[in-house]
Amino acid sequence: MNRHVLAFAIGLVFALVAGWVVFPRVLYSHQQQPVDFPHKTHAAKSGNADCDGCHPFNSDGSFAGIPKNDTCAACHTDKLGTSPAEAKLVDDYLKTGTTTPWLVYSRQPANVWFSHAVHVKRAGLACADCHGALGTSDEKRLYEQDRISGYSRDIWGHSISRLRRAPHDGRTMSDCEDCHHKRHIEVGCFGCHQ
Amino acid sequence: MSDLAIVDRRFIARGEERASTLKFALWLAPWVALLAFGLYAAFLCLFYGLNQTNMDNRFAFGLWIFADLSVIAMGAGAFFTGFLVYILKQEELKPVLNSAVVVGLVCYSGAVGVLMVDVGQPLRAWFTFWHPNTHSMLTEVTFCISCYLIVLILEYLPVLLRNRQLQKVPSFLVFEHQFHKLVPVLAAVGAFLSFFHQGSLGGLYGVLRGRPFAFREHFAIWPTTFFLFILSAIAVGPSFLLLVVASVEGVTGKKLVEESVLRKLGFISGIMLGVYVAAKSVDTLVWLNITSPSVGFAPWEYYAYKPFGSAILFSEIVLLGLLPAFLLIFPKTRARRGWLLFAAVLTCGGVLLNRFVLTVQTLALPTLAFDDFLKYIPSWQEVATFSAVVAYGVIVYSLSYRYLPLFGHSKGEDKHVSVG
Amino acid sequence: MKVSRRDLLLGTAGLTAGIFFTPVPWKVLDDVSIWTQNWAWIPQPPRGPVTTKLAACTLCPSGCSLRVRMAGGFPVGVSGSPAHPLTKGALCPLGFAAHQLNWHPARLQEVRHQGRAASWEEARSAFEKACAEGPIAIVDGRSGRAASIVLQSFAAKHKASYDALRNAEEKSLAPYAKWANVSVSSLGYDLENVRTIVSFGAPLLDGWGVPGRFTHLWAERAAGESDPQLRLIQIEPKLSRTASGAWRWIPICQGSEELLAASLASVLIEEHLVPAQGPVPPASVTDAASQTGLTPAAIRELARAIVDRKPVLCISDGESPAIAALNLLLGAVGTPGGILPKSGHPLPMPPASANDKPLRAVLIDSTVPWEYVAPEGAEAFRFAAWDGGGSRAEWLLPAPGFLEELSDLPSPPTCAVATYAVAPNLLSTSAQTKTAAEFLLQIDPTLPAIDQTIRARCEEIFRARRGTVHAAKPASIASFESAAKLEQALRDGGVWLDDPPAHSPLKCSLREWPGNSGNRAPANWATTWAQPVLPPLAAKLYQESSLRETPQRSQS
Amino acid sequence: MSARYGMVIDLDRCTGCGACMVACAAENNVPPLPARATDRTGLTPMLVHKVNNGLEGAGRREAFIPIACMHCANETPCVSVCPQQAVEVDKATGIVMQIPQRCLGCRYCMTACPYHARYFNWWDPSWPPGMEKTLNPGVATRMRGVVEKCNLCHARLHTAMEKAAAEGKKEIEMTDYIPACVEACPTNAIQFGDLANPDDPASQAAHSPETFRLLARLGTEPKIYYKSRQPWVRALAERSASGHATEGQHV
Repeated sequence: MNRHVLAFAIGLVFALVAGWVVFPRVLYSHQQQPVDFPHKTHAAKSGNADCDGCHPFNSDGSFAGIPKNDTCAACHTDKLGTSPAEAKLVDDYLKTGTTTPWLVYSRQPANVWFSHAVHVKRAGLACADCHGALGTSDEKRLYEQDRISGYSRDIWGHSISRLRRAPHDGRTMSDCEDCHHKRHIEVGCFGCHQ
Repeated sequence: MSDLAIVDRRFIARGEERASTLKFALWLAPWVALLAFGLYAAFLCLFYGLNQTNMDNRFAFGLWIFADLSVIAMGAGAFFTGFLVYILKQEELKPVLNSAVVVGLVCYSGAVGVLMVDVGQPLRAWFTFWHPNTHSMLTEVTFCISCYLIVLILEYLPVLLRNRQLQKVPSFLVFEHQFHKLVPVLAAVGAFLSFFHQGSLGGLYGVLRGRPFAFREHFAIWPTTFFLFILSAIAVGPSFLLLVVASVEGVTGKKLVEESVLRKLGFISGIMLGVYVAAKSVDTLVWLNITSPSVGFAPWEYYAYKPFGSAILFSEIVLLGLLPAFLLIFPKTRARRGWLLFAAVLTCGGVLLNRFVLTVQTLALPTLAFDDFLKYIPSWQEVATFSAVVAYGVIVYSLSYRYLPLFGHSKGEDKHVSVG
Repeated sequence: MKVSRRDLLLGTAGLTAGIFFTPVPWKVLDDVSIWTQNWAWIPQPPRGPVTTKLAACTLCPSGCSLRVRMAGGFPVGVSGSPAHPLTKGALCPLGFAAHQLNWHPARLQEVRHQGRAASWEEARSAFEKACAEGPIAIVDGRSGRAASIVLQSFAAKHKASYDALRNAEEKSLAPYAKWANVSVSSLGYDLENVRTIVSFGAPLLDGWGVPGRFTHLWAERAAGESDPQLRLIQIEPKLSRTASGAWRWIPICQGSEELLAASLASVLIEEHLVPAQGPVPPASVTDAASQTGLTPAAIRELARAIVDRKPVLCISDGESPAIAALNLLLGAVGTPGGILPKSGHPLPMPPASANDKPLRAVLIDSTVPWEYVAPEGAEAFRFAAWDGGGSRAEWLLPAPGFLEELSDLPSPPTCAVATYAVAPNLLSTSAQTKTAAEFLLQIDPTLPAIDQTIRARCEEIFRARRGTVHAAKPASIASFESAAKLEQALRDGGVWLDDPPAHSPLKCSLREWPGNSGNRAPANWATTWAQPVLPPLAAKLYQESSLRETPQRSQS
Repeated sequence: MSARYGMVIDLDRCTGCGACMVACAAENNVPPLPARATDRTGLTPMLVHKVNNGLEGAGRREAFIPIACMHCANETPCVSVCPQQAVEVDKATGIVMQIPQRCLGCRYCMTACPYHARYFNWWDPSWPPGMEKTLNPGVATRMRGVVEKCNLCHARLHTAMEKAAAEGKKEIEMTDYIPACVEACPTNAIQFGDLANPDDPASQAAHSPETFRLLARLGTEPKIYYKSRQPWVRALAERSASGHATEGQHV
């Protein structure tokens, strides 16, 4: 009888370990950004600490997102320093005129309509409210991509169980809903879908 | 072959004489072939999408939905017999209980299988459980059917465990024995769930206010078709079970149950059918004279298109309703096996016709003044997928009959007759 | 200790039980459904800001102004520009999906000779050889453009004949041009002032003339009215969409239009409904009745209805002298609400020179390849962006596609007031494509270059000091300080519209009543298409609705 | 802000040119389907029906009835039936919206719609090579096996909302939000506006006596209104029992 329990228990433990420890490692593929970009250093050196210095709104109210090469080229016409990252940026992208293939941590799928103008200009949210310390740290983050859904890991959030998450960890639909709910904002499906 | 035969023998209960392995294999072969063909068709639909079918934007539901509705009605025998035996204590129906369970299991699992091919995005079907729309009849159907399918599997389990080999495992034996206590509960739960999804399958169409041909007055939150479907399912269930048992007797050439059991089934079917026909007639009159005209649809328009003339309404209510009801209730006709089976066939036909009218004719009829009456012929992929369900049913039932004590052991150890 | 079968069994049971207490089944279930929402093989629209540019459509002579929405350097949406004085923002159904045409499967990607890939050099040497041997003809599918000047001057210099294709609308104006001895392109219909229009089968509500021009008038003055300000009488065998929208539809037998016109004329004269002038029509009401299928009474009644509200204008579908003669009789030529010459036409074009000698070769500059059939024995050099697969051509020469060519747009046919606009090239052309003009300019660099001509024309307009430039808001020519400024305004999508014509009467001399001209106009693209090069969406929608007779439909 | 967007379509002005259909398809990234697609398997969120008065000879007349989703305001038939809330009536705009990403493709809503204004993606969408560059940003393409329909060009509504937000306004300008079909109509037969706003011209037109709605007696309160001065057209659209059903209109 004990032996049976043992056999069962072994199977159980095996499953738990596989599910909680192995699975998350297998699920996500890891990629490096094409160029290491230290936000903090740039904020300090370029002298504009606010995000919209490099991530402005377009005239029509749409959000420019990640800067195009010319924004970088404004300072990095030629190598300013000796960092290999800068060298890569200047030689591989700015000089050749190929757009830098930045990986977007918080990229939403095509069926989602997210307006920065509505959230920043009307609702008055701060960038950090959703993007966290991204802009104020020099951390070189990996870009992790879900192998099945193809989403960035930031969408699901870093805790696989989605329990005990940092305030701005995770951008799933339910995260949007929670935030709207907290602020008593009612939007139907088309509030965020297209 | 020979050692296969030996294995085969090992699984057949002691003292049961069954057809030779070869004979059984020959019997299964065509059904297996049909099943394989059907699965191929289903694969085509899943891989290339529903453009493989002849359904279209106007005929959004086709053969499959009709089949599902009919099959599930036929499967109603399972819950109703269980209900009769365990709740209403109609002990003499016990012998057919196991085959009722098998029939039910086959019908429901088959229906769910077809449904998974029918929806365009089966991988998202679970959204219904995660974001259910409580106002939708389809939600009700989905929930009840999936729950009831589990109930059926639980009910089938003990029958399965009484297989000769499986019984060798002592813990199984214990389990099965303990399980008996649960059975009446399962029967009750099954009956409850079935009432709801049989009903909501009817509600599915009764709520379509955009389709005045199908729309019906509501009682509480349910349209009349909700109740009509329950009644018709209860009526047809026993008849179908009766036909199944009779045909098994025909195929195997054995007398499996007392004639009285079949008569009993027939009688119950007849009574329920009578009630159903009465209710259906009242409902039809209300619909023709009040419901439909009130939204600007003159009833005669529905029957202006051949071959869907008023004859269809007549045969649904009288020819395939009233008539079999009489044949089944009237003792003289019920006593004659021929009449009994004939009446059972008519009963099934009537319910099939009712499901057909509701699913197909509803969509064929125009709603806008400049619509026309639409035609739809299912593609071979649709037919094949559906026939796979039939084949699957035959195979499962044959195997169950061969290796499980569906009708109890011929040396009547009644106390062991398993549960429904 | 050895592991028994039962241990494995129980182990598996534990495994299965355990897995449900991990994220695996649930996360996978969720991710798989997300996967179905973002299938990699389903294209998604480009991201990034959308800008709106003004342009002009060059698919037909109407030259409608466009508002083009651009994203990532490509057009992602087309709509009409309300600034256009004639279309008022209207477009034909094709226009709304025209931005997809450049990726049409029928798009010509390379030079093709006898169906095989070839090079521009080969094409050029072959054409030069043909020129040397002669005689050759140059066929212009869109006369009056700056490019047309190139074609014409090449023809003039190399003793080739220049032949301008005319569409049905222009053909309907040809008789007056002949009688008054002016060019067809200098005539137009003054629809804005008509009160009764008698259309002999002209598809006025179905892509006739400039989109929006007549339909707007019809919608404002006629649609659904029992007694409309603008009476449209449609004389046509079948119930076309124009006939459905008409005030009255007169169904007559196929091909009896001109006889009916003649008999109407005779009724008008004998009942003194019009001042008797010009030649007397030979037709008698009775035999007209027998051939048209109308009763004599109906014809007389129709004649009275026509002159009930003046001014009245008859419009034929294609060239028809008899119907033109009826207009003369009705006094609809050279008067308001009739056929008017465009005043101060800024774009002098030498007249087309046709010759009837058997041709050695013909160069065709046409956006609709299946429209013109090259004469037998002549080597055809056909410039086209798409291969309609229609008619024979030894050489298929890939021309720029939609929004890929800098061109200019003379006044559209049927327009009574001169207009001028420039179609900018919003998209860069691929290396393979060349316009006919570029091709000829390479052979003979002394020919006038396109932008020179455009500049010259702008200067001409600027000098004439007439008309208004319709852009975001209209600006009179006087408000421009230089021709260059004017040119810039036009290049930015402005449309120049001349002032209303000072009605210089049109002198038409007609000796006898013209006979029945057998020539029928080509029916429009929608009803008869050989192999249409339509925007896939347009083709799709005509296939998926009962709106138009498509080849598949008309069979079924 | 609680708008009720709707349309008034003047059937007398409709020449059946089909511009609205093409413009709608282009705006909403509707794919060109395989040649097998018919008027019953196609994707035509805006569909112009050709109807006639049933007479022959000189008395015969034809008319065109553009049909898109009617955005029913009362007991919206498609909303209550959807098992997983892929359809809902937007509280802020009254738009009946279909979320393809939520849809499981059971097609129950299609059987529920009396106007046949819902369309199923029988095929995966595909475009000739390169043409996907011309897809309209702001409208996600759909995948096979889901239902789609007119959603009043909500992408244009989104753009208008973003513009308003950027300018610090709470309400959008109606001039910034015009559905593609309305914009495309060469005879201005379609009026679009906020039916809840009494000052809106479209609202005034809709509530004037000469308008009518298709199958009004079903009581679903469509927000697409029609008008015509021709009695036979009204009779058709209102589906009087005499119903001049047109034969050969699905030729």
